[in-house]
Amino acid sequence: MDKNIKVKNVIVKTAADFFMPIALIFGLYVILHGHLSPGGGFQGGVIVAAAVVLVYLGYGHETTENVFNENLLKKSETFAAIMYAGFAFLGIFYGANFCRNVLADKMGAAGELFSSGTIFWMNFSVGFKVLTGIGFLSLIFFGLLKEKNNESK
Amino acid sequence: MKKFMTFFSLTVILVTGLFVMKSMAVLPATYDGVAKILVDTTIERTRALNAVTAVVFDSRGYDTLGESFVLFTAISCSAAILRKGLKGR
Amino acid sequence: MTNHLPIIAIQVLFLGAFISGLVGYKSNSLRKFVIFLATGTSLVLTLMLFKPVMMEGQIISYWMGNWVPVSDWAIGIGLEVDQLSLFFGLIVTVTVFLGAIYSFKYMSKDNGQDKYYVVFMMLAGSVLGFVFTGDLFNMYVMIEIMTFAAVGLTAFRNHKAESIEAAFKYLVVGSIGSSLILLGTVVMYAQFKTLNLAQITALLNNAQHTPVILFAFALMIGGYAVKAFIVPCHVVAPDAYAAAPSSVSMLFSGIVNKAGIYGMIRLVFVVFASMNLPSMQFLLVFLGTITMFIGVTMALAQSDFKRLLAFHSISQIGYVLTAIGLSTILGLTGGLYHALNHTLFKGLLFLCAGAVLYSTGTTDLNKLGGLAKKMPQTAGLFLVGAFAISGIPPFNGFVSKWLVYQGTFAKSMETNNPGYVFVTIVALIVSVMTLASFIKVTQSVFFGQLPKEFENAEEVPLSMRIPMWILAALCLVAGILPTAVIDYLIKPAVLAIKSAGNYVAVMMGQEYATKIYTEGIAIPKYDYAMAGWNPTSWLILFGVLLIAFALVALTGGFNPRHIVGAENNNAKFDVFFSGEAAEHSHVAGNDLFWGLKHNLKGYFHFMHDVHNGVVNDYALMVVSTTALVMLYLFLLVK
Amino acid sequence: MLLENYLCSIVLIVLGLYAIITKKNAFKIVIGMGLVDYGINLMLVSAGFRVNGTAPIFDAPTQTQYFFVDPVPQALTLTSIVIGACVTALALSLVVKIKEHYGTLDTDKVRRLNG
Repeated sequence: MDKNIKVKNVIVKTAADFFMPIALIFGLYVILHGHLSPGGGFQGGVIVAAAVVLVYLGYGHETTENVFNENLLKKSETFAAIMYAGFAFLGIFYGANFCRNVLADKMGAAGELFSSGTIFWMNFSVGFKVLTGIGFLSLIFFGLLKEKNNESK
Repeated sequence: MKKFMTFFSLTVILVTGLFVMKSMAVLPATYDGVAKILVDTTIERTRALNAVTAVVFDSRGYDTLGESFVLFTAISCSAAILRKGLKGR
Repeated sequence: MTNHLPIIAIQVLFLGAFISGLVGYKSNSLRKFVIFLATGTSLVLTLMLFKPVMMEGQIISYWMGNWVPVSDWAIGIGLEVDQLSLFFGLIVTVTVFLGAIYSFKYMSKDNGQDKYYVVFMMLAGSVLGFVFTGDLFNMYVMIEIMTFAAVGLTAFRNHKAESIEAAFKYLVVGSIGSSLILLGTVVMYAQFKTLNLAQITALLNNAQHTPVILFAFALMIGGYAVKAFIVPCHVVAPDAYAAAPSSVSMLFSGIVNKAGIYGMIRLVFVVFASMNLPSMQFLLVFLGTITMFIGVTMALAQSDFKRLLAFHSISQIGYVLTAIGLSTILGLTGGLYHALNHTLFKGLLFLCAGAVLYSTGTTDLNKLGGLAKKMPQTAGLFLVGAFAISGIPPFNGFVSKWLVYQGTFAKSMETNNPGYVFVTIVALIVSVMTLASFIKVTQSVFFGQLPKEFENAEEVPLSMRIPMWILAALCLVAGILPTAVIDYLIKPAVLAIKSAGNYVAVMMGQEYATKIYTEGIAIPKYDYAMAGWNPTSWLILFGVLLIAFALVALTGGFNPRHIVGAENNNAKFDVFFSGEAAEHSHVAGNDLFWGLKHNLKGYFHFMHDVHNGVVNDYALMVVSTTALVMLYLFLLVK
Repeated sequence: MLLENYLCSIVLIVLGLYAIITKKNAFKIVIGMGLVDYGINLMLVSAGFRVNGTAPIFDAPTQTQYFFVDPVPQALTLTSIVIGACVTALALSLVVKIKEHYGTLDTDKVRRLNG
């Protein structure tokens, strides 16, 4: 496995360069339009997390480690989980029950981007959580590959 | 013995499963249960066009909360398992 | 405000996990403070539910996001805290609180503590969420978090190969169990188009018992049997209990397999109550009897402290299951009481094992010995736990075991079925064997010779002793005041089990319930009698005996040397092992029952072959159990 | 059409269980666990099927003529898929560690805990 990944390959690098912005933009689109079109936080988050894999494939271990900070990703994931629970707790603060969509009437009409109340924000926080979480998971597994490379050399 | 038990139990599950599935697989052409109420009130209650997202984040939002906690737990566990452990103890 | 308490109690635990994850890996004391605060808050919030639910008899229903039922269909997810849920919820929060306090010092030698506490709190929150929820799919999600967290904690000491191996086996077997539960849930949804437990209960009340329902029922029983470690599915439990850190083993025996038991009770007695299956109850009694017997005999053959305790844990779960399977008032009382007691004394015993591991670094019974001199408090507390689990009055094990014996015997009188008397006899034999194996442990860990390498073993720190003291005190309280415990904790829970109609009425509205239950909602009469058991007189008797013993000992009347005789120097009274005098060869604790093991070697070899450590065979056991339960239900239920 | 879905899901589940029980390679066991998950997901999606139903997404807020498939099982499937992915991730990290400690993935040799 370790021998097959040629990190300095020009074709892979160019392809990674080309596809990474697309993956980022498309993923963000899927996250933000979760309440209007097919998709949602989970799906979009995974698409964005693919960017981590693309960076790894194109540029190798050193660049990946420089670009992404493992601890920051982990803390962002935790923060996103708190954010989700916070939006769920909004219901209690507004005098209704947990998970109540209290903002539904206060935002735009149905069909607009900023509509559907906490669904939009929960979608966003889940997307954020998934992209950081899956990115962190990918980084852990890449770390294993790096150890293998060092041992075999 | 082991081989017998393997084939015996898998056959039991397969046969009863197929039997049950055959009686389950009726083609419903109408709504019943929760789905009709949910679909009819989606726009009014949640202002979301995507009914699946509305179900995921509003009426079953607590499940999704649990689901994201599953992901969090799995990632934390993976990080804990793959961390550099104590050596020689 | 009372309505919001359950959800806040659950979420506080989860938020504690996240905040302790945000604190980072540097500031340990801040993290401990956060954990202490979160578990403490959760305990207080659950205790605040005690008065309205247990004493005033309210059942709290809570619809997530105010999605109340529309035209008799439950749309959203509901929490429903009835007396049974709160009973298990109290067990969970108390165990978690004590386990967290114990972890503070116990885990201080390990690295990666930030990850430990995060996963620990996720485990705690998920089990609390599991027992409070009123939704079939939500039960699956919560039990899945629980399984993942338990696997992660089993593998936490990842420098040991055993931890990783145990975790892998647990994950494979546990995820088969979860898949079975999910499959059952899916089939139920396809059949009833709803996921709310109360509504399914109501719909099942008038439904025909089609093959689809039996299929779903068998799958879910199989899945929860894996989670509760009932015997053919128990094989991963000892591996996981022994490999995990002790504070986590306490959680495993205290709340993880209680979650499985809770799921089974909820399914068999509330959701599927209308089926009123005598054959299902017989199956539970049968499985429970096998569970307690195999658990205790395997425990006799063990040589590792924590592995032995793990097998005892399986055996005690067998008591709980047997008693619950009787489905009489007396049986259910005994079963729930034993579930409570099991949490208390098994938690205490695991914490003692952890204390031994903390100060000596090993749990191998053959290497340990004589620690009573070095760790007197741990030894005393261990004796309390050992007495409690063996059912010696005035500790709590006696009360619940007595109720189990009495329940099985009364059931046999009721049904004229001598099979239940056989169950009583097995329960008595198992109790004796439990005492025997604890004599072995006590002898080989705390008494006997002190090996050279443990000369400077010390008593564990105060923060580890406090949870042990609390658990020991609770053991004693539950033993001395059984009537109070039954009146305030067990009786409401048993009544909640027996009145499924009430469960529906609170959740779906009174009108809906009266429409389904046309004959009205019956709440059974509660009567139990604890024949011949009066705790205060037993206590006085023990006090008198103790004083008499002390008087005789003080006046010199009792001297063990006098029994041997005057010519005690004579070599013929010495004990020899293969030509060596006894004081030179340490009698290994493992050998104390070698005669029994030798005489029953066919049985023990067979059991050893069954627990062969190959994960495929363990998976096969789970699958064949499910298949057999399915076959049993399809053939015998009409 | 729908009957095949249900039957295939049961066959997939049984094949997954068969892989878990008979395959001696830890990695193949993980694949078997995945198969069981996919079978359940297939059944879950099929449970929400309605004849002539469309995807449960409104074209416009004012749409009055619609006939959707049941959205609830789709939401449950989403949860179930994520949980299946988590099982795989956790199991793979354990497999990596087993290889590190035991030097093999053969489950007949990974049996230090027995008896």
